[in-house]
Amino acid sequence: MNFLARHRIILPVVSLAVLLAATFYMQPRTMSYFGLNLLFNLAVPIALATVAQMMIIMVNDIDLSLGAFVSLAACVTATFVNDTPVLGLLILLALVLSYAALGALIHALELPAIVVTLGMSFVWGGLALFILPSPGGQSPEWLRALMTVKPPFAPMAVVAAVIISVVTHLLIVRSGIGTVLRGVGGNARSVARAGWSVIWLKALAYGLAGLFGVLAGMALVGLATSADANIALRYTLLSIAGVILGGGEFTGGKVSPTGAVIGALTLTLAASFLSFMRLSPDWQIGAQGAILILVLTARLIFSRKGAAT
Amino acid sequence: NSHMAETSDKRIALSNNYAGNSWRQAMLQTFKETGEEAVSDGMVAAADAYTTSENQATEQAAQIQNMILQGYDAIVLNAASPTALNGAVKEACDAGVTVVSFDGIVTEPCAWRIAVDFAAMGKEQVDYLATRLPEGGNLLEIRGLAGVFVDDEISKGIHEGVAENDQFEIVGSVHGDWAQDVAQKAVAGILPSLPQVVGVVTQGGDGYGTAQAFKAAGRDTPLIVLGNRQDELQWWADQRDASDYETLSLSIAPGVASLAFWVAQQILAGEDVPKDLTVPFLKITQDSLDDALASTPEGSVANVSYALDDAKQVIADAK
Amino acid sequence: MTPLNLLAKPWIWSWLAASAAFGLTLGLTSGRGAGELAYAALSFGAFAAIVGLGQMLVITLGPGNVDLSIPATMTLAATLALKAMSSNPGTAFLGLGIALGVGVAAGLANYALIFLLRLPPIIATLAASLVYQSFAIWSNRGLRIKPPAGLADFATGRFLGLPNVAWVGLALAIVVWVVLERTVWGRMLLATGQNLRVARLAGVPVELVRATTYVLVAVFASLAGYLLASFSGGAALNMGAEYLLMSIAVVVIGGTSIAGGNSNVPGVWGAALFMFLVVSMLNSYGAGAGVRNVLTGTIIIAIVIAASTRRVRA
Amino acid sequence: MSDHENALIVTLDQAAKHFGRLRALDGVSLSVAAGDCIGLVGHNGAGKSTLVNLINGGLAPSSGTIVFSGGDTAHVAGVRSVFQELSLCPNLTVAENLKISHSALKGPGWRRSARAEIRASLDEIFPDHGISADAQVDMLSIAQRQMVEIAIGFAPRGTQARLVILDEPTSSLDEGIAGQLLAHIRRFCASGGAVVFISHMLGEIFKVASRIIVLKDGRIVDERASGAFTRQGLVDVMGHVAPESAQVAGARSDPGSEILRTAQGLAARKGEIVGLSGLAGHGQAEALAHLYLSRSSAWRPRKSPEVVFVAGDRPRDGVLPLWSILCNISISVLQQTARRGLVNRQAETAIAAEWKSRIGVRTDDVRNPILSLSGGNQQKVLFARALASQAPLVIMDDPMRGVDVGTKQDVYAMIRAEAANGRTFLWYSTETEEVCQCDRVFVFRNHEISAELTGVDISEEKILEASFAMQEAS
Ligand SMILES: Nc1ncnc2c1ncn2[C@@H]1O[C@H](COP(=O)(O)OP(=O)(O)OP(=O)(O)O)[C@@H](O)[C@H]1O
Ligand SMILES: Nc1ncnc2c1ncn2[C@@H]1O[C@H](COP(=O)(O)OP(=O)(O)OP(=O)(O)O)[C@@H](O)[C@H]1O
Ligand SMILES: [Mg+2]
Ligand SMILES: [Mg+2]
Repeated sequence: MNFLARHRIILPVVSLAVLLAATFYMQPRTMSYFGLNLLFNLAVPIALATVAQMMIIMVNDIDLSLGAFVSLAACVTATFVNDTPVLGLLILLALVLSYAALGALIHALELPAIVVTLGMSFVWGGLALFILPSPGGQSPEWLRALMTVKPPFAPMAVVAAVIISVVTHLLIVRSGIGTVLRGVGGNARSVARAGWSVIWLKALAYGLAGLFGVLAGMALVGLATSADANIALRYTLLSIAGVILGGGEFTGGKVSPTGAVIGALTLTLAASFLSFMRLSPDWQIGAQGAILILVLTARLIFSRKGAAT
Repeated sequence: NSHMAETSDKRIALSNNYAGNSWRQAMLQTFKETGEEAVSDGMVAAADAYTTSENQATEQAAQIQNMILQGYDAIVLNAASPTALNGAVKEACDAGVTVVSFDGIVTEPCAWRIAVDFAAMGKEQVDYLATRLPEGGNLLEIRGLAGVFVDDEISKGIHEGVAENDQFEIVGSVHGDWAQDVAQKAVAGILPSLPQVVGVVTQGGDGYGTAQAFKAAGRDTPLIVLGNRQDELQWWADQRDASDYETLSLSIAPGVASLAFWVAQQILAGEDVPKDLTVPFLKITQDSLDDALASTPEGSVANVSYALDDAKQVIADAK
Repeated sequence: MTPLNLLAKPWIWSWLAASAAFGLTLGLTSGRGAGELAYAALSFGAFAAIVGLGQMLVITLGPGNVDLSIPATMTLAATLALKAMSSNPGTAFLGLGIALGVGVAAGLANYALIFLLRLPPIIATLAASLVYQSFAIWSNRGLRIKPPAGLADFATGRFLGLPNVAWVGLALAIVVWVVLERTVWGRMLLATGQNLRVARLAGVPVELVRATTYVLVAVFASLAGYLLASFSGGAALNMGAEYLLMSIAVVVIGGTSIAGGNSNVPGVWGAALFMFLVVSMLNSYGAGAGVRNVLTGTIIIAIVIAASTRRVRA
Repeated sequence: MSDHENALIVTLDQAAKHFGRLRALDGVSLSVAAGDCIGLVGHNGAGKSTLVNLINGGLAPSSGTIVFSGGDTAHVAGVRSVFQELSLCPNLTVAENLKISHSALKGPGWRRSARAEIRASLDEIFPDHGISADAQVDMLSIAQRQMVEIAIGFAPRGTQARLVILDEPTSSLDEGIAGQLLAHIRRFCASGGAVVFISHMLGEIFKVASRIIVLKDGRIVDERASGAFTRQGLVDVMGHVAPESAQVAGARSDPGSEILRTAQGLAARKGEIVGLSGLAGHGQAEALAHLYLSRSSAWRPRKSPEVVFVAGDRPRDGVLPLWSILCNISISVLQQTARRGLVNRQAETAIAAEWKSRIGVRTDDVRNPILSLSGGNQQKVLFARALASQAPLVIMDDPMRGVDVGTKQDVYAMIRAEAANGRTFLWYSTETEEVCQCDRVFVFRNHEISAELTGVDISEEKILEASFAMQEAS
């Protein structure tokens, strides 16, 4: 057993550090309280969405509806939560519960999650269009204040990333229930044999995903000040890429919450890095693909080297 | 020019959210040409274009934040959302960056807006149909991308127009996403269940596909209001030559990016510019069709490029 | 085969749903326009079916295998093909050759990322698709070049009352069906999809199977792109966008198991027709975008539930 | 039975389990009391695993009753199971796996208690196990995983285990470790625990069981104190007529030319049966996998393969779960019989039918799904797959896991016959008895060959000596 295989988190950390160093070099202005905040504040909702996706991947499923769901949560936040907070929060709670119910349904009927969530992406998107047929709404004041707060020492984005990763690490890696949830991804049958109700566990995992999805939507509205029905659609693929960049695997319950947060930061940073490189607009899109490939390849080379030693 | 010296060290960036259609490509091209010329003339130090990979506000917000970090003096912005970028735009303003939005404008008060009255564009289509088809009839509405501001505005204008001209009724409405193939598919799907349609109101980029769908279904071609794409104009010219087909084509010119560029330059030069400017949309009629077609590259969009003087004129008009 | 047996076939549900959508749409006009609607469904369903067949082969390779670069491959192939033909008569086959060449290259590139860099296919094809998109932009700057007239006539024409593109889609479906049911390669694909390690240890050349599958899906996508651009009068940079979710949806609604090792050709066509007809139906009933999306999603889930619970009981 | 009436743990009354038409278990009455150590034997597919699943609540009986005296469910009554197929969560650590089965372990610091508990249990059953409580399970060898699973079965987990059911627990263990387990079982029963022990290795059954129950075709056909059985008697009751010794005697004809020699030193001649031995997890499986992978291609399809593989770990390496028995067999001969890339369905059916009867797969139709077969019968299908091809070299990675005595004899004979026809076998086995039948044996230690034995040198003592030579030398 090699060191890197044991500590899967090292490679994501190293990729992020290298990319950050390169960014500092390209654009020294980023190396400041203000710069770091601008660089990373939009990574906060992505990190939350990535954690949400991780909860689903943890139980061997995949969620193709997450982007639409975060958009819906954002629309609810920018409208109901702002106008009638109690009703708004109740709706958000209902969204979380419906995610949990979805998990239970997928397990009980043995449905392929990828298909159900594909269908749900239409449903969430349609509901978001009901609420906001055209962009609008407004972020609740407290939320805007929270997302633009200026804590001492480190900018909000960094503090938030640390808090998210510590909380989810405690929840998923350290706690007993988190261990059982990961066990569902590793071998659901043996978890069931040990007397756990897998249907409840799946509902819990999906419910947690729903919770983090809602938080992502709220954080997004706090930053963007308003919402629209398409605001977070790209979070679906981004969150999947983030989980993988963070050292997670699609099957077997091998996920790392800290890695997921780091993966989300890496993806955000990669886009900024490219923009600092001032490529021709033709190639800006392609370069994002290239950098994704590069970061993952670096991971491969390191893990090969690690295995060789 | 008295302002020249003052902006020669200024850097302007274009923040664009989408590059996937000919309109956006023409816009990028115009901006590039205008920018390169301005740089070589020493008017500004840099004019760089940036495009996000997906048409998403979140990605564009990050792009604007990066531009702040890169120290641009002004950002010319075609926004993915009128409101969702307000946070980032506010940050830019707070950092002393001038933000000029156009086409897809933002509502943040600190930014400038070069707006097209999209609702009027929708209404004008119905008004035109009313002159051509006085006894009215059934209309088919082709919409853009659901949930996007421009789609909603144009559609509002159209419905307003129909309310005023009650000889018309909208019997079907589909989303064509401003793309010929999507429009073609959507129209083909709804046509079988529709009664006879006399006119089609569109949003641009979808007229040709609509015409194709009518043809494939073996129906008479109704009066389709077009959207300035070269293939639409070409089709129109062919129809005109074959059967005296007559219609109207209107859309915002991609060259508005160059107008926004010059407005930004003027603001940087210290000119007092009102926050809200308007540009007329580019209208092509039966008479101007041949000229428009001749000046539009194949596969592109009818365009006009704006010079510094045009910008000064627009500013003066708004004062 | 008894009707009950038929219900146990996972593909039947997509056909039932398609028929229901067809019937409901025509209910509005009391039957008028049936031919028109069927013709439109076959035309547009063909593109979804062609990309769906490719996606089905990849999904059959087992969990985690999926090609997200289908839209970009379609666009790139169509763009380059139309540029090469530049509306000149008699260049249809040149264009076809270029499109298929793009498909082979994209497929090989995707597989190289998966095999050499060991990237999960979802990530590899996603990243590669961004690069293809850039190529398409760079090569043609979004200009819409018309297909040669002969090619456009073929793509929009009909033969024996059915659209030509539907004939192409049907022919491909039959070929894929025969390959899966009767050929050694098909068996090897199904074995690989059930368990790659087992297949390798049973002597299956698994990497060859995977490579050919990834090339096939890209070739199917590029063919669909070529036909679609010819059909709709030119390539557009965003022309493939809706085929990302569509290709996955038609595969799974069609009854192919997402767990791999099992595929379902007739279902792909049924689902392709359904995906077109359900939108037509909702548009015809005047549903707004919100209602349309919610109902489409609900119906997809309902079909999947119906198909899978039947299978369990049977 | 009345003497320990008070200490009854579970009682089955006419319990039956039907899968469709198949009567996997056909009315079984049985009771287990504290202190019992029951050996459960039967041919492959006799219903042993099904019986276990009924007792532990994994399956509901089709008819009949199951009553626990210590609570409503198996769980509450202190009934634990160690399953035939490994059932740990590979992504979790050893201690975390204990937590899965021990839901009372909660609150901060649960990890420390879990570590201590599993460590204590491992230490007690397998002294010198060398397994860290923080090791992730997928980093462990299959033998170590089996040990962890057994240790979890016996761990206190809040209550105390009253009955532990072990379904072929020794199938991946070498003899030394299996011995430790047997010793622990005896201690456990002596201290008032009960054990149901399933194994195809009758020697083990005789070593631990106080009572032996024989299952045949879903029914109990015999039940006696273990002293009342002889080995041969037991085999007879199980329904197989097998020779007393596993040895298949027969003078070997001249060895053929050498057809294999690896860098590691593994060598084989044409027509030879070469055994790989040593303690489990010392590189035998790796050497075989490596050899197979290097002699077959992941890129080039081949009409007739040079080498075929018989897997021991069926779900991981052998079974194609969605397919019928027929397709599972024919996959190795497809390319050989194909015409212009098309599957030759006649040839395929003929080959499957031939091998079904030759190797005795218990099914009425080869078109049934392979998962309808019991573990041992699935294993026969894998043999059929390999032997049906014409590959000159057959690699077997501990292929007799879970195969019953009678079938083993049939397979031994078949291997002998094939070898006489010029095929070469490389055979890794955790059972020394099997290895002793080979023409030549390589003993592995620490991923290297520590001894090559031929002829009369092949004996249990010599193999053990080579397996442990390091320790003795030091
Ligand atoms: N889930 C199932 N569905 C259908 N048949 C089953 C199922 N599980 C077991 N069987 C059948 O029940 C019979 C008994 O199987 P069981 O696994 O109990 O045998 P066993 O005695 O444990 O055999 P082995 O020694 O090979 O493990 C077999 O014929 C098997 O094919
Ligand atoms: N299909 C395959 N593809 C790639 N590698 C394989 C394949 N099959 C086996 N291997 C390799 O061969 C090795 C042997 O497998 P196995 O998991 O049985 O090891 P083990 O049980 O730890 O072996 P040992 O008992 O020899 O220590 C594995 O480490 C794996 O890397
Ligand atoms: Mg068994
Ligand atoms: Mg081993």
